[in-house]
Amino acid sequence: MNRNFEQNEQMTIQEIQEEIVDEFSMFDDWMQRYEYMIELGKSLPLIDDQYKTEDYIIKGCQSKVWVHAQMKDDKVVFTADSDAIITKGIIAILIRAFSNQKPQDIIDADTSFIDEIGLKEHLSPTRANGLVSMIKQLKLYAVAYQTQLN
Amino acid sequence: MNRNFEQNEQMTIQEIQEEIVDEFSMFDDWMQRYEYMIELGKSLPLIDDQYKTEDYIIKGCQSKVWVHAQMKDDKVVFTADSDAIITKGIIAILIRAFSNQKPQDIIDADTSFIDEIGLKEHLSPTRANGLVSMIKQLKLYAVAYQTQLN
Amino acid sequence: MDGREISLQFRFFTSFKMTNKDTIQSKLNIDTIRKDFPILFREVNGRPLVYLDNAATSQTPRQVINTIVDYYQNLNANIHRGVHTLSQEATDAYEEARRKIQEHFNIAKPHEVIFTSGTTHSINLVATGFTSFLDKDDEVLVSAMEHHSNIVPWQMLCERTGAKLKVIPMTVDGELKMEEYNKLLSQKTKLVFCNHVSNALGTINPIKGIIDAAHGVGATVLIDGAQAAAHIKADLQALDVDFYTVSAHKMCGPTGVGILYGKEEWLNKLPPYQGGGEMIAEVTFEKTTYADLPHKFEAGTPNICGGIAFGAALDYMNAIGFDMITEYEDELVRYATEQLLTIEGLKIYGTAKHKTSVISFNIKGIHPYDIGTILDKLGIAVRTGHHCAQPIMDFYQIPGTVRASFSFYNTKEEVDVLVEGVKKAKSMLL
Amino acid sequence: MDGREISLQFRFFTSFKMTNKDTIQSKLNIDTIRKDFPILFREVNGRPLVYLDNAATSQTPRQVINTIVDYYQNLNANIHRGVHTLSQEATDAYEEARRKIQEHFNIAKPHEVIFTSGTTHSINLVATGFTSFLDKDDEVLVSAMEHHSNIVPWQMLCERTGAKLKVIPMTVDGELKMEEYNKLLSQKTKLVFCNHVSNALGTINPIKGIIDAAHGVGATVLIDGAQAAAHIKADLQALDVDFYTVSAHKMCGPTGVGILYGKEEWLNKLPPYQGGGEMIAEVTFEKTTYADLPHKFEAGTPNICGGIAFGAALDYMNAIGFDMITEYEDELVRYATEQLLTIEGLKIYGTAKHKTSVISFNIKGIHPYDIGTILDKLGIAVRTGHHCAQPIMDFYQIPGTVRASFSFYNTKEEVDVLVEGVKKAKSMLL
Ligand SMILES: Cc1ncc(COP(=O)(O)O)c(C=O)c1O
Ligand SMILES: Cc1ncc(COP(=O)(O)O)c(C=O)c1O
Repeated sequence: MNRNFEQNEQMTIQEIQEEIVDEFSMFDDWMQRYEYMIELGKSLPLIDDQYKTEDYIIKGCQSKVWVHAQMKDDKVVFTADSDAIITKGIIAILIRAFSNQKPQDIIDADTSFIDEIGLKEHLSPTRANGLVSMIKQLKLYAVAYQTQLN
Repeated sequence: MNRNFEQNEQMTIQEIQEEIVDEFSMFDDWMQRYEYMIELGKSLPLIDDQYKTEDYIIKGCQSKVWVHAQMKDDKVVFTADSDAIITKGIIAILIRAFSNQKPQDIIDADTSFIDEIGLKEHLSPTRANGLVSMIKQLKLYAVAYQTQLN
Repeated sequence: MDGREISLQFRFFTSFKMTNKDTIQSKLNIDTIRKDFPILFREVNGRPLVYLDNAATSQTPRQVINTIVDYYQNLNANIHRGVHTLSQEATDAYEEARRKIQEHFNIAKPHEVIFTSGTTHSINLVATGFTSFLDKDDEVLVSAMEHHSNIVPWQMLCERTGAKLKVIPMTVDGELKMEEYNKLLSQKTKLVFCNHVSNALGTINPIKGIIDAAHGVGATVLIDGAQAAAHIKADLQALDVDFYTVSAHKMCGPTGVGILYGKEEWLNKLPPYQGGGEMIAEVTFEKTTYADLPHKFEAGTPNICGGIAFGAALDYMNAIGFDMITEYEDELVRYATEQLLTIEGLKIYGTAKHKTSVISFNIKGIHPYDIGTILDKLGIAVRTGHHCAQPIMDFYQIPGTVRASFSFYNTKEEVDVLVEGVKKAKSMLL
Repeated sequence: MDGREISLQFRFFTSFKMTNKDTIQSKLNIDTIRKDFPILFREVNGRPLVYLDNAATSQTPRQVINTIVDYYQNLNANIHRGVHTLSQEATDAYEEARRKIQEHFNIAKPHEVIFTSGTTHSINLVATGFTSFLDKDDEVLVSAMEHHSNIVPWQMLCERTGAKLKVIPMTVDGELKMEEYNKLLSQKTKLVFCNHVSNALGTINPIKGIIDAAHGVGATVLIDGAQAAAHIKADLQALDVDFYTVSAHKMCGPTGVGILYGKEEWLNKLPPYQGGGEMIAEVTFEKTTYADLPHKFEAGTPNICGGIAFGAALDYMNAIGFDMITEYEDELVRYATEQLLTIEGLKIYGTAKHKTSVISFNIKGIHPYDIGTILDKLGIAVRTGHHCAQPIMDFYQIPGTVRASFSFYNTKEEVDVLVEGVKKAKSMLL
């Protein structure tokens, strides 16, 4: 699966999202989708332990999620971790789509693919898993770097 | 109507209550009953103005009701007033039954005749007219005098 | 009769747009509306109920009742932090209600809407929160026509802090004396509180002017919207008010829920009111950190069903339209005023130029309680007494009034029943 | 299996009366009971709902829903002081509910029942009221297993007064260390607060002993009955407790209402909490005198419908009978415990000798959130997280637990679904 995280240096966010939607469309039921998501979680580019602190935690999740971002050339590279494996799968999917992309592209990105891969139930802002907070946080990093670039 | 207040020196509470029930039973509808009650209110033995103070007010009424009691020989004599005429009618009926009676008889008196004369709606302890508070107050006076007697 | 011929008697409806009564009644389709309110078909003492106690609490349409039933049959769960579907659906519905309230009152941010158990709770939250912001040289101004809920909490605040409570006086018509108000305002004024509509008199207070003048001296303003909200759709951003309070039960919603609107900066400044679940971010026995808005002020399990049903009540009223509601209610009150004043000895308290939905009156020589009792016998529900506004009664030196208060589901025919009832009561009682 | 052969595993049910499971289930007629709860027939994610989040909020029987509908269709009016029939009928119904609560908890006087919006409100009322009764040399004791609602208000009180908060420690089984408690008690102890049942662990605390020992040093005791009330019928006079709190939504009642029980002498001593309508006897701008109990603590329009529906919920539960409920729920929990413990790596938190209706657990190596999410997919509603009892999680050094909590309308079959679900989750997540 690590393949995906390397490959997407060449692909646009849109293309990666389509790829993810394709992959998930192979599954018939939620169980397979969740198992695949958990699988993806295991391939998440892990955050360096030094960043697993309060400062890097995303609020609004029942489980802990840490995200770190840095600029490499003109692209934002994300790493993350979570103490819950489903949450890890969710953030892995987001990072696969958003990491190694230009800040402005991240800011502009649509996230409706989440719905298409059958994770719609995670999309409400009131959800305890914090998917919406995660997207917000990733985009905030992008905004911060975009501001530096301007 | 004053007749009633004089007469009852000879009658028991029970007898007076029956007399009142008889009188009210002549009426076909609430309107006549209320008109008669208002009439009775006008014949109420009025409280001396010096007692129309906070000390003599009965709580729990939307209108003001003052009641005064004193012992004459071995009987309790009540006087009262109210700024609302229906309330005055209600207290007049009570006083007609209870005034000029021995404390113990007042304490022991049943008050279900109120129901029989069609004033049932006033009998709940939560009612704003304070009928229940009035009965309580009259009986409290009787208790106080009875204690003196013992 | 035509709009330009409004007689002196109705001068307090200068802003009234005159339309043919039947047209309004049919524009609103009152018959259809009334069918939404099952209770209106009840009998009281053998007569059809005529419910004219809307200022105390409004009636509840079946759409709201159905929302409640649906909640308990399909959605009931504790909200926030729950992972399971029921909890998430209940949370969504509750937060959607908050959003509806935000939209209705044109509030900038959803978390500026704090759910409370009602106006009284909302006001106490603010009054308690201000304890550390006031000292004995400060002054707080209260209008002369407040409900006890908007007096007592501030008296308690003044007792705690030593600040001084000053009263903005009113005229015999029941209008605030704005020149006096402007004179009372000074650098010492820290808080001003006033209702939007007086529940005892029906006066619509000039709150925009009150707010702007207060802000001119740096004072904070709380407007008690409890009585206004069923009749006037307030635009809280346009008003620039600091705090605004509403009770759902007065606007077709359920009992036990209301809101406090507060500007974000104020809500951030105020300390939490109650401690408990939801309102904290982190708890140890040594230290507790508080959660973000709105949770900081929403300790414990809230009235979840109540909040959701409040949203349904707003939907219901907005589907009818507040313009229509206001126009129709004004018409009803004008008609009722006209008819009541034909009764000799009847005096109306509260004759402000701008008023809404409330007629407080007495008949010379008769106690209001007596009139209320006879009207009840006739199936007519009005309120009698001081209406939790004793200072107003003291002002007029009366023990209380009879108050008929109207809603959009009342009719001209009900006004006629009221007027006949008052006449009957007068003939019995005088 | 026979009562005298209870294995070690179930030693925490010493008081458990062993009966044939099917007999109990049929004694209670669970099928009939379940039909009273429309929500139990809902589907979640395509599966029949298995609702095991009863400790967060219980479900509502149609008898209670019907009471609510009936209220809004026939009775809705503002209460107290109203002369008209509707208001008087609503007042009677509300006061009748107070009387039912009084009777249920064997309370001496109806006005010792204060209606609140729930336990959190009740506790804050007391904690705020005690501000002037404490000073910096005083101590207050809190158990180690409290809900945030029974911690934060007292922390705030201690901050205001300088009094010291001390913690009654617990064992790994989740039992309070009573010897430590007795050592902590001294003449300095002014207040002790503890829950009757822990919502996170299910422990039934020995509150009679706690109360008596506290009274021995002259301390006042508040028992948080929020979690107990659905399972245990407390006799408050026999307990001689000073304050007791309940939330209706945890015992088949509606959201947004609860009670504070207080001994009359305490309620008379405590200052009013909120200012507003109802709670005053006389208001002028200079001075306000407060009304008698219970009104002194019931400012503003209460949750009238909620209070009445709370009464209906008590009627419903009492018709089934608390003895039956307790016996059946104990049986369910015993069975669930037994079955869950067959899963390798599953650990239960809270293994006190006396416990009720709650099983908190984790599986080694799996985050509770993950288990909760998978269970939800299977239609099973459990709660995950710290259950508003972070200090307990800190004690066990875990981020949270999965909590399955039971009610009398749950079945053995639902327990089986839960156990299968946990196994499935484990296989997916490990
Ligand atoms: C033990 C305990 N105390 C207090 C509370 C708070 O109750 P409420 O949220 O109804 O105010 C709860 C509810 O979760 C509880 O379980
Ligand atoms: C103007 C005004 N303020 C405050 C209140 C109190 O509202 P509640 O009783 O819903 O807290 C009322 C209700 O009577 C009111 O009319």
